[in-house]
Amino acid sequence: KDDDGDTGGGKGAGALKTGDGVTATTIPLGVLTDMTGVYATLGKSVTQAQQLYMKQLNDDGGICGRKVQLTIRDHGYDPRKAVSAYTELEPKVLGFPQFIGSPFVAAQKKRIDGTDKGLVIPQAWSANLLGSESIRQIGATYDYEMINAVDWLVKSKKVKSGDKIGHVYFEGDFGENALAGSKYAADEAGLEVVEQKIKPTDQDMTAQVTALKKAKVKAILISAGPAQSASLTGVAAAANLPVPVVGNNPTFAPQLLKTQAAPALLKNFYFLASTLPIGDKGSGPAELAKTYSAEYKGDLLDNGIIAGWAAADVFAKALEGACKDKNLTREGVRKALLSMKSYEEGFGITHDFSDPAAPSTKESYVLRPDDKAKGGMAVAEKAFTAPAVEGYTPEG
Amino acid sequence: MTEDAPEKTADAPGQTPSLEVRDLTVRFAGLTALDAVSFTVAPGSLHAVIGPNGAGKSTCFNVLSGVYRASAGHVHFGPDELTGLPPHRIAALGVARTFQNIALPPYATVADSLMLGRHRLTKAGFLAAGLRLPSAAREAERHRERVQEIAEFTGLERYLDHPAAALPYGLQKLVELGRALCMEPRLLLLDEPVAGMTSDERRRTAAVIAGVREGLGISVVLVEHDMGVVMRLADEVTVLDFGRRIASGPPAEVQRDPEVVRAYLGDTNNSEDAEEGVTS
Amino acid sequence: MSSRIRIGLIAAGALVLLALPFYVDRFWLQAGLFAMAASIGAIGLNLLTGATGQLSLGHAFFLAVGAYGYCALADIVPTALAAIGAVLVAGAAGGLLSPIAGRLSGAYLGIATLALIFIGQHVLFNASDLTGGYNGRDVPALNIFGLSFDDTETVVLAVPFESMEKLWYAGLLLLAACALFARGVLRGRPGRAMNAIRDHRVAAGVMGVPVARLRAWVFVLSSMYAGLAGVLLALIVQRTTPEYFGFALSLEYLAMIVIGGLGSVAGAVLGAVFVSLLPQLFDRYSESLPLVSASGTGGIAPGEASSYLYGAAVVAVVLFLPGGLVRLGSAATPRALTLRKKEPTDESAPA
Amino acid sequence: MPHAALQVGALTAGYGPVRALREVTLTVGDGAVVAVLGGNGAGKTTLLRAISRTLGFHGGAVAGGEISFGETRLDRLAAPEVVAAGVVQVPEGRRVFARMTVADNLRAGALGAPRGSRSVSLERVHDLFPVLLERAAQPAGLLSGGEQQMLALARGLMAQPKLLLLDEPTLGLAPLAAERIAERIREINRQGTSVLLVEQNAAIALRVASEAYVLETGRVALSGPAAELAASDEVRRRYLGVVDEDAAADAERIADAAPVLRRWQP
Amino acid sequence: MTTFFELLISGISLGAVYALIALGFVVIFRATEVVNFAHASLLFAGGYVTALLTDDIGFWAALIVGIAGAAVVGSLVEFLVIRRYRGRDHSVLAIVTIGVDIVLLTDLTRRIGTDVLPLGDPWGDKIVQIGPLAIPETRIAALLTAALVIAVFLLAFRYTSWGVAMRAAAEDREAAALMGVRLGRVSLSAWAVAGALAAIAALFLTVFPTPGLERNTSLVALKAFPAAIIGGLDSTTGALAGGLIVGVTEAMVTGYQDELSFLGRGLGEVAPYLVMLLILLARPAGLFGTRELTRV
Ligand SMILES: Nc1ncnc2c1ncn2[C@@H]1O[C@H](COP(=O)(O)OP(=O)(O)OP(=O)(O)O)[C@@H](O)[C@H]1O
Ligand SMILES: Nc1ncnc2c1ncn2[C@@H]1O[C@H](COP(=O)(O)OP(=O)(O)OP(=O)(O)O)[C@@H](O)[C@H]1O
Ligand SMILES: [Mg+2]
Ligand SMILES: [Mg+2]
Repeated sequence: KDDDGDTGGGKGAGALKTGDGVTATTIPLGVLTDMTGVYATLGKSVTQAQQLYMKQLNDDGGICGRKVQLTIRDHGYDPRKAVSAYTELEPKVLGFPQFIGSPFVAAQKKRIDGTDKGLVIPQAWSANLLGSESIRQIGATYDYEMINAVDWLVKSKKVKSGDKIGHVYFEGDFGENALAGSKYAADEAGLEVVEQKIKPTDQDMTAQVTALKKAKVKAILISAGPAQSASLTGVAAAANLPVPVVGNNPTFAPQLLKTQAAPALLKNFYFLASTLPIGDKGSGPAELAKTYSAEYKGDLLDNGIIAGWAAADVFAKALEGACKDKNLTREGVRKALLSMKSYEEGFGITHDFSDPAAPSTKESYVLRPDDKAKGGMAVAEKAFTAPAVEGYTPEG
Repeated sequence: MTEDAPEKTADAPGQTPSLEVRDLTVRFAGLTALDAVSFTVAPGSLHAVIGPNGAGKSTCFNVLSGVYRASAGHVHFGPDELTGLPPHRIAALGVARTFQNIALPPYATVADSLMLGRHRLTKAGFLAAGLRLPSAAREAERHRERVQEIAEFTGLERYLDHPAAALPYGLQKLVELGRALCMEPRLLLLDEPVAGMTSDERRRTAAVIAGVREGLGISVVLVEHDMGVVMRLADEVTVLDFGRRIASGPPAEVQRDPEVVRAYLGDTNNSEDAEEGVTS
Repeated sequence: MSSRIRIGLIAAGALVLLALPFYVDRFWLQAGLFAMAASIGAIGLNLLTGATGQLSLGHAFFLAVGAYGYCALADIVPTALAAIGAVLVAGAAGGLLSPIAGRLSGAYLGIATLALIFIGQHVLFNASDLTGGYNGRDVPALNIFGLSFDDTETVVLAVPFESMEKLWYAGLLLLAACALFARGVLRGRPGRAMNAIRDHRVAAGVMGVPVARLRAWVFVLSSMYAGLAGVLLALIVQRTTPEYFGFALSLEYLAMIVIGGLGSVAGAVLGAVFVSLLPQLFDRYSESLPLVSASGTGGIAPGEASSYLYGAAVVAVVLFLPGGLVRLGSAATPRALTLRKKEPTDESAPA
Repeated sequence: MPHAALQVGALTAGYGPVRALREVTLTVGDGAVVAVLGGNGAGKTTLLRAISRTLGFHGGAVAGGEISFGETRLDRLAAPEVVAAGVVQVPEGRRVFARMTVADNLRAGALGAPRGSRSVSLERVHDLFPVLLERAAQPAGLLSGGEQQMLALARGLMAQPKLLLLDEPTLGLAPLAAERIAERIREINRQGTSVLLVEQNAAIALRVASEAYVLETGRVALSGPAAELAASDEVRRRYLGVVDEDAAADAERIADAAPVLRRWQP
Repeated sequence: MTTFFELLISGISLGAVYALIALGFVVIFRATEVVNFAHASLLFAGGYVTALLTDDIGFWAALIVGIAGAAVVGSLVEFLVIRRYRGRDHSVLAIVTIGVDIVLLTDLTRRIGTDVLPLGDPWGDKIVQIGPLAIPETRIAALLTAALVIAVFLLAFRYTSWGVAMRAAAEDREAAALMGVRLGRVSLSAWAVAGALAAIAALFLTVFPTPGLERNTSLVALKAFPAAIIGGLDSTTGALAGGLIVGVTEAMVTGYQDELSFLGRGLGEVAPYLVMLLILLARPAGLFGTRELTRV
């Protein structure tokens, strides 16, 4: 019986210190994804992107003369499966470039920080995961996105001090973390937030819109799923409440542009993200889009691809760093990542990983649906950081 | 967790009290099943209640055993008022019954059905049974012996480990009787106990019922359409028709009562029916 | 199978179970522990649904009460007491439901209890300061007389014992105790009364069984089992999250008892093991299944394959083993008798 | 209606290991009324189940022999097809649809019958059992035992059978009602329906029937014209309960043999 | 005040959709006394077929095919699974349907993948203005359809031989067989019908205001449970009433979330269950359900 210990791998390659499953030939990494559950949309893109990245990486000779090897477990967003999958892979892998479902990451936080200490990159941007050396998100957390969103609404004259803005959000960390941001920013800007909490089973936003209409909101923030944002935008338009709808992270999917809601979305919907959209002309996205489509023909392009790719890239960079420091262990990888102060993955944002307590960036782009662009998204305003973020400390 | 320790076990057999039914009335949406019916069952006697189908006999039993609520009237069993008590409280007073339409758990063995009859006489609650306290074990042992006795008495010993549903109708009737006896009742209500038996089976069952009365000296109320059995066993007969009492008295009289003949027996064949099942 | 052989088998099985932590790794122990927790919960549900005929879809709620109750109580009392307290709280929660549990039955009770889940989850999400809201709560490690069930290594016979290893034995102990208790209940006086209620409510009442009260008590008892299962689960996962205690979980428990065998303890355990291990096995080995392509290579993902198989298995077992897995072994309790067994032979038919 | 007789040849049937019927052979001539007597567990119900092909519902099966009604081999059909062939059973223990109204129970009975004739047969059963008209709207489960028995019988008649299988039709009926049933059976029979009558009330059965069979533990023990059987001592004693001396003595013995139950000392 | 009416309207129209789903449960329950957990996946199947074909053969044709398709799926479930079950315990059959549901859902979600499929209905996002109130045409259509379909079934159950046979079979299979009821056909037809109903429900569940059929659509079918129970599991009228009650409760509670925030937010989904509990306390068999009879 192996005791999750530093026994794996020999002391090969000079004084290179290895462990945690790293052998003379391979660096095993774990991927805990959801390809059959509620986040299947995200999971598929992220995973495929990461597989693509690692394939290229290995073709170029891998890292430290070793091939990187992904072991994938699909937990279908079932907590018990997720926990089991982590328990199964943890002893065998150096770290996790993907772990979908922040509740599950949170569930393992204790073990990750306490005993395992392997680098985990969650595909979830909730601030309650901040503050750990081993759990590192890439990009702004939900709350920062919403702060930026509010700031943008104000400075683009869509709302003014004294106005009300609505915020429709999912029960759970995604929505409620986003709400924390919007509330903070609203206070700063002298706005009032009208809350509408929903569950994934609420797919008809009529009642919510009615309530917001009653409250005379001037803009609506939404932190929910694509179906909800489509319904919300559609109903708002139909119920002549022609206000801007601003969403963040997974609230938009290009598929929506094929539905009834398309016109409304094109007209009123905005979207905050801390990367360029996949459809952007910029070199990074364009190239990725090309190679990805070449690999997975017919698969839709969405921002999950970028997220996955970026995570893989960051992990790889950290591995290289660790390799340089002759310390290809979990500890080494962590250290290497902490030393990455200005990392630019080619998606338009510079990240700083030196402070585990802060997100790697506080910047966001404002995007808009665009039925011509790949991935259905185009930049409406380039990356910026709301002044308000300075005073803000995420509750973690 | 002695969730259902029997409420009242002040029923040392022997001083069987008398059963008083006073102006018992039961109404259902649209019809009156029992209309101010009164009769008294003397301690240790066998009282037959007969009458046409739908006369209200089973309804009467349902009230006596707490399954139905009476719309009016009273039932006294010695000092206790039965009307308004829930079934299990009435059972705790020593009132047992059988059902006209067999009501046995289909897959439970006959032995288990009989042991269920001991429920009110035993105490083991969740804790005792769960922790297998010796007291519970001893209790179970003692009562299994008694069940064996009663099985032999009713002639069921051969079927103790058969599931009830696999037994023919007549035997199932007998199991019901046995289960009622296992309650060590002071008052026994039998709803058509010999229905669906051949006449010598009827005779045997009749013998059992007689034996119960002699052996235990308890009161029995008998609903039965087999006049032979009624004539042989009953000390007193009450006749119902459309929920009203149309006659009562010793069997021989009642059988001659023209009302009864008209409403129930029909003159064509009562002699023949009377023959049925008569012995000794 | 003769009782001697049977005892022999049981002893052997026990030995294997006791030895396992020295040989298998954390994943398997954890899987095993999940199965144990499930077994305890399933036994509880089988007392209610199998033996008393009271369909319940709200089991997940009581699991949640147990799990969160433990976390909450651990703030104020020693963890050992907290565990006991949590079980009692779960029982109390069941008791609060007795007006419904006592009166309803069948599908109506089933779906009425379904309400508990949604209400429960709502509370879990919103009563943040007690439940930690969407974040859930860290589960303080159980600590009995200085022996702490956390991840601090205690080396036993050159094998480092972490939480899973220690919990393993605790789990075994609890499961054995719960199973024996339930078996006693089922074979004893309460069990007979419960079956009577299931088979013929009115007759049961007339036989002296206080129907409503007994139903309520059984509901309490099964809730306590669920509570205990919840505590154990919490200790295994070391974190409670609201999502987990949902509709799906309740259905899982229902599936367990039906697959294992309604109304019998052995059935509950078999079913629990079946239902909680199968998906994990499928997940772990699904790459090696035919016509399955590893996650993310398109085609049928392992996750999908495993849920296909799981669903099919559920159907197959129920269809082809009516009466459940217990039929396989002779572990059937007398209560699981069918008409097939023990019929009168024709000699015994009366003349 | 086409002439048809029920032929049961060397029928063997049982439930799992239990042999409930062995080599039973019996005939119900067209337009005849045949009675089957027998003690508990003799196999009477099993016989009817075998004819109606409902043994399967009880984990039983036909092991051998054949059953034919006119040209049709019943033992090759499924239960509903047997009904379609004109063989209708009124099962033991009523089995009325408790939650359906009396009226709907009767409609259910007519499902097997040709559509047009329903109103006719409805009238017939109503003047046969007036109580069913009064209670038309009441859930059948709330009827009294005997009323349910009447309903069960009426439901069977609604199908306008060529052959009617009756399993203890007078069970739980008041003497008067039982008498009326007996008359009605004759009447139905006069109208051209053959009847196979399983009955504990041998007095009535033998009076109604033209032929009779006596089953004992699954075998045909006696058979012949009803009148002859009614005359035989065996039948008189065991099924008619008519007492001659030795029978009385015998009965005495039974009574004594029956152990007395002593009080239970807790 | 207009807010109230707007909420009322949106509640009723949403409720109509729930009613349609609930009716599916009711049909199966009445015919077989089985609580059908696979109904969600039947619904999903119908919607999926419709969505696939709508572009090629036009909406109405696609809808017909979808309905037929779901009916076929339903029949298959009955024929391949339900019919094979030899036991008599209905709660066990319910578990079988859970298994079926898992398989069907897995397959359908796999096919749908990450897509959001519009059904290409003629109503689009058109709105009917009644004074200050705006009602989507889709929902008016839903309400009418629900009322119509439910009326039809009410009559069918009461007055057709099919209905009688179905109820008889549900209560006592053997006795029904003795009446000449072909048990197989009856339950087959019931499942086919349930499938068809599910497909219709799927349509109204996925048109405006919701963007289209997607993998989470089936979750919504859960809400039909309280609807069916509130009305009474064996009552068609109940399905309508229950559906409307659930819809309105949900809309109201959501709309007045601010006023109710002390109960915690997002109560919209929970409220129907609370209502259900209250109703069950008063009427253990739902509003229109038949109480179990205790006659011995
Ligand atoms: N729960 C009930 N609801 C409505 N009517 C009922 C109910 N119970 C009994 N009845 C009616 O009350 C009348 C008396 O029924 P009861 O069962 O007492 O008759 P009975 O004397 O037992 O007849 P039988 O000899 O046929 O058993 C019957 O007409 C029956 O329809
Ligand atoms: N479902 C069953 N499973 C097993 N054995 C059965 C089953 N039904 C009946 N038997 C057995 O078959 C034999 C015949 O039973 P059957 O019911 O035919 O007798 P019967 O003549 O109808 O008796 P009764 O007059 O009491 O109705 C009996 O020994 C009985 O134990
Ligand atoms: Mg009666
Ligand atoms: Mg019989």
